Amino acid sequence: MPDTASRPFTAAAFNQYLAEHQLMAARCETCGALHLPPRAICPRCHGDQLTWQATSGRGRLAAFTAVSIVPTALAAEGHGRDNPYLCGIVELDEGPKISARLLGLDPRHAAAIQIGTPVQAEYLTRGEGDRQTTLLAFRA
Amino acid sequence: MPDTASRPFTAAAFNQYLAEHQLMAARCETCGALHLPPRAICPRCHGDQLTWQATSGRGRLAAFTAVSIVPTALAAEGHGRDNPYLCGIVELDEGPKISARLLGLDPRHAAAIQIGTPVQAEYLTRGEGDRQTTLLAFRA
Amino acid sequence: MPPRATPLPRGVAVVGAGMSQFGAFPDKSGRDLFVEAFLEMRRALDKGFDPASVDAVYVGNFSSDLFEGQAHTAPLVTDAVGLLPRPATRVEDACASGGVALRQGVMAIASGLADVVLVGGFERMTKLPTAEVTDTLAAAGDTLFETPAGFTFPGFYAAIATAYMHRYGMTPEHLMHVALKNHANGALNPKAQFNVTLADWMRGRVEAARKKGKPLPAWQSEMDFLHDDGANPQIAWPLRLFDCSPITDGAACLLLAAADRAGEFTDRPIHIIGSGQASDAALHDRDDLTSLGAARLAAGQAYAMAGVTARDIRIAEVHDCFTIAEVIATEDLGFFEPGHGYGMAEDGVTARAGAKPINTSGGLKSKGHPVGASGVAQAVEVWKQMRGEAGPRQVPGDVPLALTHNVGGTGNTAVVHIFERRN
Amino acid sequence: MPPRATPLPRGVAVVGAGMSQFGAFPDKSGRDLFVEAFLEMRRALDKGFDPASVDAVYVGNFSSDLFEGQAHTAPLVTDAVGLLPRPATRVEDACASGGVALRQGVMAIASGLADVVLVGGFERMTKLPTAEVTDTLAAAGDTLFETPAGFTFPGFYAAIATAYMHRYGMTPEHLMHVALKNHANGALNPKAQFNVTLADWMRGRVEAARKKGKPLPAWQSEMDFLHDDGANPQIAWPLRLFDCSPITDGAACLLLAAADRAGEFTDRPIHIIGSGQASDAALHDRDDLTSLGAARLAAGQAYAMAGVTARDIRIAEVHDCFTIAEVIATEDLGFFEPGHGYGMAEDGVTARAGAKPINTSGGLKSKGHPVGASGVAQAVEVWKQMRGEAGPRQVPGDVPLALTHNVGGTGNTAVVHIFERRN
Ligand SMILES: [Zn+2]
Ligand SMILES: [Zn+2]
Repeated sequence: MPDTASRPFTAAAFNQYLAEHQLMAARCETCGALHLPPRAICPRCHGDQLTWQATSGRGRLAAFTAVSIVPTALAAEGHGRDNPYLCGIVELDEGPKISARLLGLDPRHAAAIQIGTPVQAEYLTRGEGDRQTTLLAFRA
Repeated sequence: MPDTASRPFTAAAFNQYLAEHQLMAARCETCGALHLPPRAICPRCHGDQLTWQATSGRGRLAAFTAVSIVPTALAAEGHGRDNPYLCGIVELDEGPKISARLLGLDPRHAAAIQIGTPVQAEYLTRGEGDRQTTLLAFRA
Repeated sequence: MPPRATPLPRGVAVVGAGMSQFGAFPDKSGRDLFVEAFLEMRRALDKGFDPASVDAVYVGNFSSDLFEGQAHTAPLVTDAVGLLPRPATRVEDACASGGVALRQGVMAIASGLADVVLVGGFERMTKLPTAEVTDTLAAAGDTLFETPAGFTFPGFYAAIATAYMHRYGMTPEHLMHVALKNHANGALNPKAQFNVTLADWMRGRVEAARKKGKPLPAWQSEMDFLHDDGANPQIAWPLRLFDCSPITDGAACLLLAAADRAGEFTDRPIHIIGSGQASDAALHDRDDLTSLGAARLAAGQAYAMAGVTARDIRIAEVHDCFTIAEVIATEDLGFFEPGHGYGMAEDGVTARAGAKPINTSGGLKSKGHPVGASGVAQAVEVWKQMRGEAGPRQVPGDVPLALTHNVGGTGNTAVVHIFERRN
Repeated sequence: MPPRATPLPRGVAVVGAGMSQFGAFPDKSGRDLFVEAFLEMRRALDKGFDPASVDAVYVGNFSSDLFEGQAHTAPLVTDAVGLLPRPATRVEDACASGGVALRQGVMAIASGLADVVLVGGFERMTKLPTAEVTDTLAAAGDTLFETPAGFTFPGFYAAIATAYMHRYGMTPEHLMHVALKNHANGALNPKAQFNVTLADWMRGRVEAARKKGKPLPAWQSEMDFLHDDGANPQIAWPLRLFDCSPITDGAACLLLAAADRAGEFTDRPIHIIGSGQASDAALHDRDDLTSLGAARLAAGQAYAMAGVTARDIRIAEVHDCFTIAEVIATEDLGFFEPGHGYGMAEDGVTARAGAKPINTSGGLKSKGHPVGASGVAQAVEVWKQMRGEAGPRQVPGDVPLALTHNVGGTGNTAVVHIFERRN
């Protein structure tokens, strides 16, 4: 069962859930809207009473790209002109969309990738010790 | 003789003069004001015709400090809580004031340093090759 | 801010404009570029310049912090142009910083706290290696929830392009025609970073190969060149190098005056009759990935304030940080229906001699994109075109109404201004 | 901008105010702090909050770029508080960013383009190690001509202190009394980073030594403590640790409304009747190193606009980033003659119960100095004091007129506001 008790609606708490391999959204108790990434104030009804809610982690590809000119963090993972990576926006079955790395598709044949492709959340671990972080990914 | 011909009135040109061990000011051809650091537009008369002019490099201490909590660049030179360094503002005999490192005074006995102390320009070289820079200093 | 169908309480006009050379200038700092733009503006003022007339300075800059390690740039550049002790304020909304600085200048005059305002923008970008520029530009996105996914700035717009292609059937070839058109314009702009047509560029590459004794490229046309993975490599699929604006050093300046004082500076002022600005969420948090909602809202505000429609606008400088951005901009501004903008470059509609000339300056694509300067430089182009001073790139006929469209991030900020020439 | 002895063309009032806890919060981002300040403000609004009423958002932030790697923060925090698609503009003038954001909010309303504006400021500073914070703060100085000399931010103000000591005979002991006074105030401010008097602090140190079985400090008084090189080390001579404001995470928010609409939000608005801003050169380029010329000019503008004098001001929040800065501020504002400010803390004149209470909040020194938030948080304190809501630190008697003084860099920017309570 997800811990919906006391974690604040911050990136730090969201990332802690990712480290626990949970993709958690924030549900507005006032209007019922589901927010992913989480928020402390509901932009729909402006309420500030929210609860954490687990998502299915299932969704469909809404937009994507294969990146060849890469930022330093991805260069450190070995990506670059000859080794592009995929990232994109996934629309969850529950409705909200989120940005994430994409796995299980070929970044060298981006033209063959279809918007609407079903995907499932995965969790990528980067770094070690105090500097370890967990990144959200989706696999086709 | 200083080259007063064609260098632009930029920090890059000023620093190039420092690398040549010259402390150069910009003289406004319209109103005669002397500017150090150099400027491309005279703030007194708003003229944009200036010439480079060598200074004596002689001046007096106008304000100073001994720094114990140091920036990374000075930490790399070995400075820190147990090894403070001195910097300050020097008023040149020609009138303008400039910020610089201070040498020949004891940073551990800053209370004994007198404002008005005569000083003379020196040039400190830092780094190597392409990354070599020359810093302005004044010695008491 | 809902559209207010009322004009500004106090008229505001552009009375002078100038820009630095755009390009890569290793020996110039951001403030050196600002001085260059200011001097160009000052020298071109119709009735000369009285520094005492200036009441305030607004400076658009994205991140001198990250690009040059220099914050608090507004008083520094104000000092460099001899305008201390005027209040000097830096405004930042990523790539929309320049346009938002212009809007603050308009507000300062409308508020009555100032009569004459210097608005400038600058960015000194080429000092950093490309990977760090990529990191820095990505800082305009959401670094908590977007960039950890690996989105670079080209990556964001590439994703927008995939959504647009999927919905409307656009192909990467349509985008290539946007680049072709903007390079054709930039070739006529002596201030542009790429002051060459694509054909010129290709000739240069062939010549270089010939000199080095290397095999000569077999391009038969610009489209051949643009399809060549070596000459025009993928940056973030489907965007290639020539879909992306370059990394640029540059600055631009405008002098604004209350309309009732414009005559002290020029007999041919350009009036600012519409201003709009709006904001939007992270890209993933939007219902529609094929339009920038903030740009639609900002345009709606500006049109309402000006009392004009998209049809009335003779020319526009739009924020083509990427070719796809120009396509979407022309739809968001109401020039073309959604899904109809992508063919307009190929069809010549947005060409200099077309029905709706877009980015006569060469746009960010060819003129260059020194981020914080771009929104101001757009107004410099409009100023020249409206006054008939654009030289070989002057559009045919009269330009009584023009528009600038400046976007920050992926449309997290958008700012639109409408300009009118009355004589 | 010459002083204009005319009131704003359209009245502007503060109708709500709030701030986050100030301190070090490793699990909060800048936008989390902003949300905290916003919610505090929203919950405290006398007549509740209608989000639809807000027309624009101004955000003061010094360098989220360098502190958090995040630029383009204005739309991000606007999204976080649910106020998209309002135009959202970041304003940066180093440590004066918050005060300058407030001024832009005032101008937006005075211009008629907005009726209601959210003004916020934030900084998330404690993520970086101290050496990098030192580098980042130094980026508010001139990185071409000042910081290469080795000037840190405390170093700049230390140099100012040496010039002031030389000219007027002040000693470091006089500055210690400023710290003592501001900690006495901060001890009564539950939002302060250092919510303790120096005596409390010393007791804590003694207790800690006792628990660890270490030799107990022999301090007989606060002045003993402040002279102890171990407890109060030199940072940049003559400034020690307790002469310097801390590194702080925090945010603050104000809701502004056109005076004619203030009644929708509260029956007890605080009117902004004076606003001034000015700029200055690098420290070495000034004739006088013992006064901040920009602060004198900004104050002159604000007094002229408000039609009041320094004598009329009941309390002031001034920019005490360092103890010497408070001394000089009180002279620049005209509260004391040049060279007469340094004894006022020791003499009790600037104490909460004194003739001219300064920094009743604890000031930047004790409340904390999240750079971009500080100028906004000064107005939050003034709001509370003027409405009689400052709790145990409430100054005696009525506070009909108050002033805030916010400085960027070494006085490269200064911004002053004057507030009036009319009922
Ligand atoms: Zn809700
Ligand atoms: Zn001159």
